[in-house]
Amino acid sequence: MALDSKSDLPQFKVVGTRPARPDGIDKVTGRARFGADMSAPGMLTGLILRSPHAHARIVSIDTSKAEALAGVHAVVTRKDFREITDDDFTADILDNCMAGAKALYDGHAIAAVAASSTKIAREALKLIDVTYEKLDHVTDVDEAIEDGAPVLHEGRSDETVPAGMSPNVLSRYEFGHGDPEEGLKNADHVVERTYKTEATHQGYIEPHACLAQMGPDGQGDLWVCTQGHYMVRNTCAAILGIEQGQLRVTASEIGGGFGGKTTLFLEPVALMLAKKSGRPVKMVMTRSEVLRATGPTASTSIDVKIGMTKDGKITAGFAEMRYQGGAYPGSPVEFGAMSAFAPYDLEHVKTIGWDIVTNRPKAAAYRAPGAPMAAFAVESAIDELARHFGLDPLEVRLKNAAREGTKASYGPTYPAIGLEATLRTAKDHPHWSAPLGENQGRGVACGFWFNFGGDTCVTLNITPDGTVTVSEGNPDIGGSRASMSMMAAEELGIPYEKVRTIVADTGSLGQNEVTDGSRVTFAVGLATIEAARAAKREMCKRAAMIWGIDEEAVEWVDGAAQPAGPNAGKFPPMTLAEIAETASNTGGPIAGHHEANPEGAGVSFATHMCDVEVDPDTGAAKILRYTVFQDAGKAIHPAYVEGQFQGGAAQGIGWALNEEYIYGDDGILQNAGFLDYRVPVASDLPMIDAVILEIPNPGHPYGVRGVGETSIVPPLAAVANAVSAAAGVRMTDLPMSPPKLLAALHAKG
Amino acid sequence: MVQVKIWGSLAAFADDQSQVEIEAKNLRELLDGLAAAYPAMRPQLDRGVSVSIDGRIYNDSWFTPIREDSEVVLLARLKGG
Amino acid sequence: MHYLSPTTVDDAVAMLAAQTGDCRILAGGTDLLVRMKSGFAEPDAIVDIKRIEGMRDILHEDGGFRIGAGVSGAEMSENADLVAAWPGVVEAAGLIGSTQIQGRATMAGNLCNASPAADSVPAMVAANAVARIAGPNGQRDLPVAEVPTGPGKTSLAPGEFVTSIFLPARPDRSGDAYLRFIPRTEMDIAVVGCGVSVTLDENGTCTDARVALGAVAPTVILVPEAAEALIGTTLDDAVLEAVAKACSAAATPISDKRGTVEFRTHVAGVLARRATKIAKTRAGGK
Amino acid sequence: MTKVHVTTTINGDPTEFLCEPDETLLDVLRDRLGMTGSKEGCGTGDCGACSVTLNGRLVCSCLVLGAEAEGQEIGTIEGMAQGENLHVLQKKFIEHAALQCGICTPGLLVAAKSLLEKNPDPTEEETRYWLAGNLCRCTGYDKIIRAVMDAAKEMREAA
Repeated sequence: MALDSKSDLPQFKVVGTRPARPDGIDKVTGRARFGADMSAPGMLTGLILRSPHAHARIVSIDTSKAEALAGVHAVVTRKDFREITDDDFTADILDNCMAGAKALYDGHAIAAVAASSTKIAREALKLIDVTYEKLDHVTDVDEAIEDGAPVLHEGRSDETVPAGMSPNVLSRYEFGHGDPEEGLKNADHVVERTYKTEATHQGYIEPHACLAQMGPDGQGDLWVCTQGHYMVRNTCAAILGIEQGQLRVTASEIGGGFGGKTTLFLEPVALMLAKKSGRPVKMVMTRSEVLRATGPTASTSIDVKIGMTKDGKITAGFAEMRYQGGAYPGSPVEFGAMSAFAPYDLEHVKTIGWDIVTNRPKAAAYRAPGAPMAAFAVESAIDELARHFGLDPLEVRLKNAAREGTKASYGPTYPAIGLEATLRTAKDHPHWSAPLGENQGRGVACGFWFNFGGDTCVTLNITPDGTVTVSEGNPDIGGSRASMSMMAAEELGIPYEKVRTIVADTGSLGQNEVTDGSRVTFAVGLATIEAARAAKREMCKRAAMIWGIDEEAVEWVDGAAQPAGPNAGKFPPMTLAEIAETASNTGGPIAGHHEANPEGAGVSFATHMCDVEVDPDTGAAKILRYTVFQDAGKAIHPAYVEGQFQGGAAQGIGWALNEEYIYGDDGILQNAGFLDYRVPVASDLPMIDAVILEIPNPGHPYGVRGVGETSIVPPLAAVANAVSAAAGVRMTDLPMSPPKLLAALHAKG
Repeated sequence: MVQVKIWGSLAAFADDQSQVEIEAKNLRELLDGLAAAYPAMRPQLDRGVSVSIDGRIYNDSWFTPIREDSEVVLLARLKGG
Repeated sequence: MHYLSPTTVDDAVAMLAAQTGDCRILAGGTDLLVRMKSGFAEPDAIVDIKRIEGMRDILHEDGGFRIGAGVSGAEMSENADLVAAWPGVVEAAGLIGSTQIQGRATMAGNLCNASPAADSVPAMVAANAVARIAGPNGQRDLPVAEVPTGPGKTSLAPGEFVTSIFLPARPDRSGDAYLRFIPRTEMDIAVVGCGVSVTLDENGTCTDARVALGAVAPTVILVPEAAEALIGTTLDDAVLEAVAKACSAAATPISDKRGTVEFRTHVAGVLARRATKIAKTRAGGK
Repeated sequence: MTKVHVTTTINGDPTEFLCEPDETLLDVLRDRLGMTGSKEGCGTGDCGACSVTLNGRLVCSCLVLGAEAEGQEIGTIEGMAQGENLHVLQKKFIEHAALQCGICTPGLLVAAKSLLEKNPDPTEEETRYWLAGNLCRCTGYDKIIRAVMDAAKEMREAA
């Protein structure tokens, strides 16, 4: 790429190529084992009874009839779990997995059974008598903070919430600098609007599943599809009051997560059923359970005020954002508030975020949690301002773009970043200048995500025949084993095919943070490189022993130890395989480890461009063309980087157009299935052009930034800006489903 | 002394200052120093924060060195999806 | 529960008569199995009619077509004669669900599921199709339009089931079309559906027309006002406008998770106009 | 309830099983026959992860009763490769990085194979519509469509 910054990074041999992934054959032949694909001798089926009410006090649960049914081996309710105080980090997680005093949303788990067949388990669920006292409910974020709104919890608001607000408001966040009111005075035009986004689900195709065993000695084994089996181990151990070392968790292949598998839903219940029954228990959610009781993301309501001069300079930005995170604290509003204006260099900027609870399932992380909705609001307003002045929306963004040295709206000063490169590349791309037809419109938008590191532990073993195995502790959600093998091969100077990477269970490695925050290629990659370096040092030492020279006088070049300095050329190089062959004679097996909490992940930016055609008679919007421009730092396996860009864009398009949680007046989710929860299908989308930019992250030896999350941040606004242009009416409410768009077209007249 | 920028809603718990001075050579001393100087900030510190030091974000590493002239910014604790 | 797989209509009728509990007919299964999975149906017996002789056949009869109750949409689309005569009906049946669903779903099943949004039903009603019904009192024929009586309800008596659908002979210069509106491009239930069938004379004047709407009332409805607007005209733009108006006027939809009253009412007219245009072209109209 | 005895052919292998009358073919494959390559993403025919062929026709095995398999021929992902030789589609999916998590992959491959048997030279639009019943949440479909089109080309050239 012409715009890539110069760097002193090594010339790569493996990194940047597109080899076959190590798990490829397993996955194209059906051999790969996912969460529901494991079974155990004597296994029982576990099922969960779920609340049919949006909000209800649980007066009593009578499980006696279910327990008496032949074939039922265990029934579990909340009273089987130990008391956990409210300030314990597991309190809400447990309450979400198994309701305590109240059912807080439609689908909330009330009780569970384990039986010898699915049929008997189903029968048993019907025999559980639950007496509910129905309570008023609220599912809309704005209604939840009104006076007199039904209250979910008393006394959960933290010290940041001013007195007198609804108890459903749990936290307040404020970020920014300068004085927006002052800045707005310098504007030639101010856009002030309220934007709304409906909740969406991560929509992974694999429902949650696990297989639990738990002995009376406190030892347990759990097979589970998760983004973080160490998190599963630690949290389950805390909930069940057992020691982490006694619970071995193995991550299955994972059929998508996108943040939705970063917490617990079934696992402590499965372990409790296994403990009570003394038998292995398998639990697999139905799609309806997945939609009713896991995920989703927050729904939001965001007020934005942005001022601009007629030449396109943003004079001030302000946003107040209300995110409902379901029935418990923890909507991602702080990330919305931090990221909303992150792409811009602003003198006056302020964001306020409110964390609000409603009678909906507890929000789970979803790809760049909190950021897409904020970007939708801000990028829509900037687009409207650019159009107001007749300015090129890319030029306006370039004029205000954050660069190295810009003080970010969330506080820090940016190091080298790639936003400007994405904007310039977008401007030069043929997509930007392609003609548009009738009823067609083009939109652009920018997006940002932080990325981060976290606890990471990698072991790299050299086998006696000179091949390499890498054990890492992060479930491979989109090709990361290939990336790890590539980085190990690069560092060791051996072919990619000589390295096999596996995801190890919790008994095999130290603590590993969840696969989230776009951290794996960055942090696990860094640890893999360091583990390879440790192995290289050891191999140089072994070669030095054989040659009878100082180990400092040996260096590693092209997959072999060779004498350096004064000894250069005295001995022929010893390859990795040759050193491995004699390892038993030179001190035993050779391995490299790296255990660290690598910090210093690089932030990443993207610009998206989208063409849409709107059918003025029906309000249907069709995506005609879509291009992603994103800074990857360094693309280890470019095909999987492109895949991340394309996948994020597709999810964002779904969020913009047709995906939504639809609640009835009764607080019951009306579209708990893939029929009416409408994720994009193949015929909905065009090819998604992915343009990778590489502005290296100085915090990683190969320059890697995270790539997985930023790609879902711009599409909501990019699509909305395109639809608004095509329809000639500004769309501020997502999704822009046909009835909504047609109503807007009719209102416009 | 290190200049620490704190986010808007936290200012209320630091005598309405958006920037405070803490004697700290590393991240652990910084967090301890903040809690000692501004006890009202403790609930948020207990819930967790991230800290940007010279443009790089740290979550946990106590012994990350901080220089007198480092740019230090408190952030809401990051997580991802 | 029991799975029964009769090979003759008489056996099937006898089996149905012998059942005391909830007994369901299994054709393509794409509705029944979904209901069972969701817990909305827990039948005591399932009678699979696909092994009954003739149920998988498409036969020429009296210049028209008799389509067995076990014939899938995909099988219909592979019958060139049928496609040539009734392209709208074939398309409607072929729109039901995904490729996978089209390999199983049948028109008879779609009809007896009695959803107001069933894709093939407006096309069948526009085609003036007739369902052949077998039961304890023998065999009877009933216009398709009279089979559904409300959401999930049919006029079939206990022990009766549909054995085939008859699509009548086509006069020269006839054409039909079915269009539906869905939010995505595939995989959705129709928010509005519209089937149109027209016959033109040598001058391009419409001599016969039927227009039916789906998902705008408790059952699929025939819109005689739309047909009246078409007959005697050359289906020019002003006539198409009148058809659209008639269809919007005939629509009495509800608002639900798939669409609003306003949306369905408006789009019923849009689809009627567009479908009529296609039907006209297929009939050779200019 | 009485179990049904079924004699059928799966991937060319004569197979017998007993199943409940209301048990789906998908459950039979996964739970009784250990063929877990077909996945359940929804159980209601909306995701295509359980795609198999029934007498050569593409269907969702979650919407077929096990009992219906009597005397029929079933094709699953497990029968796609011939011994150690992958089908062209399988190779192309790996080559084009047409999978990320891989849960939808078996269903997509079975569906794509069925498409190419019916239409060896599909357009992009035909491919997208044929595969519309196979949800993929990771890839945005781009690389999947490319892999199928490329496999079609290679198969045409080899034919």
